[in-house]
Amino acid sequence: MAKIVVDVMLKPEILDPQGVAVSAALPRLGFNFAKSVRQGKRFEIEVEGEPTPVQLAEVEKAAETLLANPVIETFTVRVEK
Amino acid sequence: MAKIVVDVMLKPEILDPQGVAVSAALPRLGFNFAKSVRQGKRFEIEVEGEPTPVQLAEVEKAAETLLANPVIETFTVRVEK
Amino acid sequence: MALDTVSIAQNNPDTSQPFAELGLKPDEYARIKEILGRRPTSSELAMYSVMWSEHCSYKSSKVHLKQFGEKAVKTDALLVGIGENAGVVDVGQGYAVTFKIESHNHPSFVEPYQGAATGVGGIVRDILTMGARPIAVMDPLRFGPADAADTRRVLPGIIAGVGGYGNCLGLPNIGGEVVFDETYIGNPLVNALCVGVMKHSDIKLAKAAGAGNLVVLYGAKTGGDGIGGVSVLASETFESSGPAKRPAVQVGDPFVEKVLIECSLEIFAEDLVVGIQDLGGAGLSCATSELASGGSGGMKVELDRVPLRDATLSPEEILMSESQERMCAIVEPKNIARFLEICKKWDVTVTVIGEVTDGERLEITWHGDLIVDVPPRTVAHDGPVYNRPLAKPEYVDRVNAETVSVPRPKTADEIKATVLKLAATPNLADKSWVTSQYDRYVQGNTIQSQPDDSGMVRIDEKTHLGVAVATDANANWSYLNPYEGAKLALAEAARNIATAGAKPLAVTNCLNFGSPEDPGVMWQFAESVRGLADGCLEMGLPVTGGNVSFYNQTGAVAILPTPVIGVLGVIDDVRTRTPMSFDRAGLDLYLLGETADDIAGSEWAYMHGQRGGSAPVADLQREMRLIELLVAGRTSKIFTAAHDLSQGGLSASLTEMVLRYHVGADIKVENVEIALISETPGRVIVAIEPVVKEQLLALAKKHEIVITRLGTTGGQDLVINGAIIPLEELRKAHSETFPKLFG
Amino acid sequence: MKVGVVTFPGTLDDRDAARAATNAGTTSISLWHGDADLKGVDAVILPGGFSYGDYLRCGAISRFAPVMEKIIDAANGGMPVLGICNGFQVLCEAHLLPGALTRNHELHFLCRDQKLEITNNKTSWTTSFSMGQEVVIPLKNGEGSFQCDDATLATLEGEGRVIARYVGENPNGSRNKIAGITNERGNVVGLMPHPEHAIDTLTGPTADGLGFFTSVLKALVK
Ligand SMILES: Nc1ncnc2c1ncn2[C@@H]1O[C@H](COP(=O)(O)OP(=O)(O)O)[C@@H](O)[C@H]1O
Ligand SMILES: [Mg+2]
Repeated sequence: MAKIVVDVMLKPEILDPQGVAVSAALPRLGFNFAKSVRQGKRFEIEVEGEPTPVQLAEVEKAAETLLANPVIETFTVRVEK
Repeated sequence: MAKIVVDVMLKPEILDPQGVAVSAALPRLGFNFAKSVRQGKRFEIEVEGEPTPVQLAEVEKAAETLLANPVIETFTVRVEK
Repeated sequence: MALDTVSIAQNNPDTSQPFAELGLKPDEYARIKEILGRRPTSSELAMYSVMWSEHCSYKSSKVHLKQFGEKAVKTDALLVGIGENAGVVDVGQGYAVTFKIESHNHPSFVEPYQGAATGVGGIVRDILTMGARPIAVMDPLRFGPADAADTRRVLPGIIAGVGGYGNCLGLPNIGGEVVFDETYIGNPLVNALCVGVMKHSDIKLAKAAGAGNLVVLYGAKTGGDGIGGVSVLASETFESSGPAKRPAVQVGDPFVEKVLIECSLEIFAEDLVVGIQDLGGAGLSCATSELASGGSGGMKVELDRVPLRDATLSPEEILMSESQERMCAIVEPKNIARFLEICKKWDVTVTVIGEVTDGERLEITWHGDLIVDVPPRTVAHDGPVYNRPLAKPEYVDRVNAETVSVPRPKTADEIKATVLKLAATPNLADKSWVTSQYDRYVQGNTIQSQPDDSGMVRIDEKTHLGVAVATDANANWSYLNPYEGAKLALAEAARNIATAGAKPLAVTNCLNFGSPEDPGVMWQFAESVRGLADGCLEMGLPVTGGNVSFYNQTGAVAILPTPVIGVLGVIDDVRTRTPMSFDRAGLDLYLLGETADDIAGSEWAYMHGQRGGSAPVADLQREMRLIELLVAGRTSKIFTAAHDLSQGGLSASLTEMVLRYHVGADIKVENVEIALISETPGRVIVAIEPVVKEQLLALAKKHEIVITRLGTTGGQDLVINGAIIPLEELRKAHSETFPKLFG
Repeated sequence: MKVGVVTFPGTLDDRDAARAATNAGTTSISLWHGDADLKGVDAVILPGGFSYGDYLRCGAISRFAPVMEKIIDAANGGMPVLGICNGFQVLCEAHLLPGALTRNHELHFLCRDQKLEITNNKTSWTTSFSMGQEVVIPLKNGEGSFQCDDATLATLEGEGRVIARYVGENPNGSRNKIAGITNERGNVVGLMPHPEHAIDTLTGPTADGLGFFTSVLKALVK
């Protein structure tokens, strides 16, 4: 069994209110490492056996139509060990 | 400038209604690859220069206190190229 | 990156400019040159192009809309009329109420959630700008057929967006509409209405008076939202170093808006602003030019001071950006310290970006270089005005001549089947799948919300003064006869206020139409405006504001003409309102108003694919008598319940009444094949205790309203002429439709 | 008796909570998130809303507000604290109550009149009710599904610390239909539905919610 991960992030030019809220909260708690924070979604998809190229292409397709909203988001698909 | 990524997922024993909804929606759209889907959060944190071990420890701390709720979530911290 | 300044424009008069790509016609471009005595800088061109767009300048609609002022009755209740961000009416006890509808149709098609969310955000800022605390929202919506793929894509997102934004602002959602029709495929309509309340003395206007006063921008930072079009300019004029493609989508942050509201109200309470304007369509271009022209005209702005979310934005883009959750205030220097302090308390970003001058020009600089130097009136108010050709479309006479042929329920089985079918059809089905996603309780003053005829909120907790608002549009009737359609929508909205016993006071509207470049659409529009203006004149109600949305069109197919009319009413004591339904047995039911065979444009006809015949003719004198009767009946405590008849006729209204508190009724009507499904306007069902029968009959007589006894309340069935419909079965039919469609 | 009502940026039901507390006969005092000062109040309500937009997780950011340090100390010292909806989420994030509130299982914001059964009438906020009493008060939230691990659930149930349960269909997927819980001592209560919106039948479905506020008055005067 393998795990395919789809990461979905808002496009850089799109306002990310959640990321802004986290950026603002960190220094209030004494954490000063962040120049900026963006918050996105992570999908962990379990598939039977090793993912085939065909399967990965399907996942790409699903990411584009369901998991991400291409109007405002970008996504990446990868296999995680 | 480097990017630190914090992935936050619900613990396996905690109900994940979003993951369940995605699992159910995929086959309706003709996608049959998924055995199960879990949905979590991904934080992309930009930091100045190469992250130091001290900085990474700070991020761990921030993840534990703010970005994730250890009662229901687990997290991982890593540097992304 | 080269900056186009006023002196460059003067020295290089022949530089070619992408005015056509920005939507300007050659003669409009020529006029700008004439106004300025030179070619515009690229920043000026950007400003003029957005401010002279249909959306901001009302260039196709202005010549018609002016009837709302010309035909208006003079009323002392109107404190601020058309022309400001929203009109303001006096509701007594020192209170003033402001309300307005706006459309966010196209953005909601592109990105349903954000489009709808920012639609709510925008109208709320318009209301806030008047100095009012926003107290409620409503959302009249239109979609393609309920089972169409496009509807399944846009509807859930739009509902979630309306709820996501409104809920987070803490504004109760007290009403709206959900209507389906093929013509809205690809053109969903998202209209949002907001109501606000203030004391008379707190009214604020968009004007920048007093040389030396400061221009203050506060709220969210400026990003590249909603400037898709303007990036044409940036990329044509410069080698743009920013992201090549700017998003046309605006993303809202309701949390920032909530904080902005509280911060602004605290600023207003201390009387720290001279004038104020929200940033909506056309962003800073609109706010600066409108504020300046609302005052003496002079204003200097240092554009490079604007806090940016995206450092790569060009000055043109900053001027155009439609980033949400921003306000622009004019503040006297002596008050600025306190202003900044309140912003700090609420953690709101605030920047002084310029000052009012005693000149007559709006001057904008970028790091010291003059990039805009214009008379602000020419940007904000002197846009082009078109008297577009209009022609009665060919279809009108043709469809008016058609006879409607639909099944007519006569037997008990047919009656039952008809009632169940109407109860379940998406246009009439229970909307709680939608409304349960909206908070209706927040603020603790909601007296009525869905599924009541109107929304009602208390505005004073001691005196129990309240206001009621309803919106209506009957696009089927408007299609058959736009003049009557607008009047009928007005009458229906007013009636929906009056069933609760509130007195109609003022009107707002959102006119949703196809392309104004189509003479047929333009005729529909002109007829609708004429109908609404005549109707308001006859009913003595002022139009306090509104919004026009054109180009709701897919290819050659325009949406049905959809003038959404909002009516605001006042009620001196909300505790005495007449509820929409009865909660006990043993009451008598009466129908107020006469029933004719009005099937054309009805829901029953629509369900049978019929869109012909002639719309009813509005009888506004009768409507006004009915309204008076309803208000009088409330004050003399005659009614136990009152409910309006509209789409779906008697069948739909009875369904809604018996299901409201799960108490049945036994009804007998003559001519059931007409009575059950006809949509004759001007009718209301009332429930009374049998002992007040004579009072009711006297009241009806006094107001010359025909009254017919329908039956009595009680039991676990709705019984019509002996046809027994168990409430459980009726409820199932009524409530299953939405969950099944949208799950 | 003074009941403090906290306002965070994004709090929505603070005026409503204050109105309810006042109607029940207490004096309501407004507390600002940024002030580490409880102004001498005898009890505290954390009202509903979307504090800090409820971005990240509901209540996650607000629980670090200066006023919360004082509230945590006071709660540990026995002061009655009621968290409603967002306030319940804040109490869980602050570890004054166990478990967490997560997305409703239908994934929608849900506003409806909800029937509840009162299952513990011994806490500072529930003595006005009888055991097993059914009440109807509005539920309105997007993340109201109470979740915790099995051990915590067993403890809550075993110690009778579930104070209210949904009656009928589970509206949001909460474990064991839990609508509200209390701490061991019974002074800290978290409740997802909104009793402050059920204080009279003019503006709410019932007046059942008033009992929470009269209970605390009794707790304070005794
Ligand atoms: N259909 C209409 N009926 C009456 N007034 C209208 C209508 N459409 C627009 N207006 C008025 O024209 C003015 C400008 O409208 P608009 O540009 O939408 O204002 P804003 O930019 O503040 O939203 C407002 O006062 C508005 O109320
Ligand atoms: Mg405006």
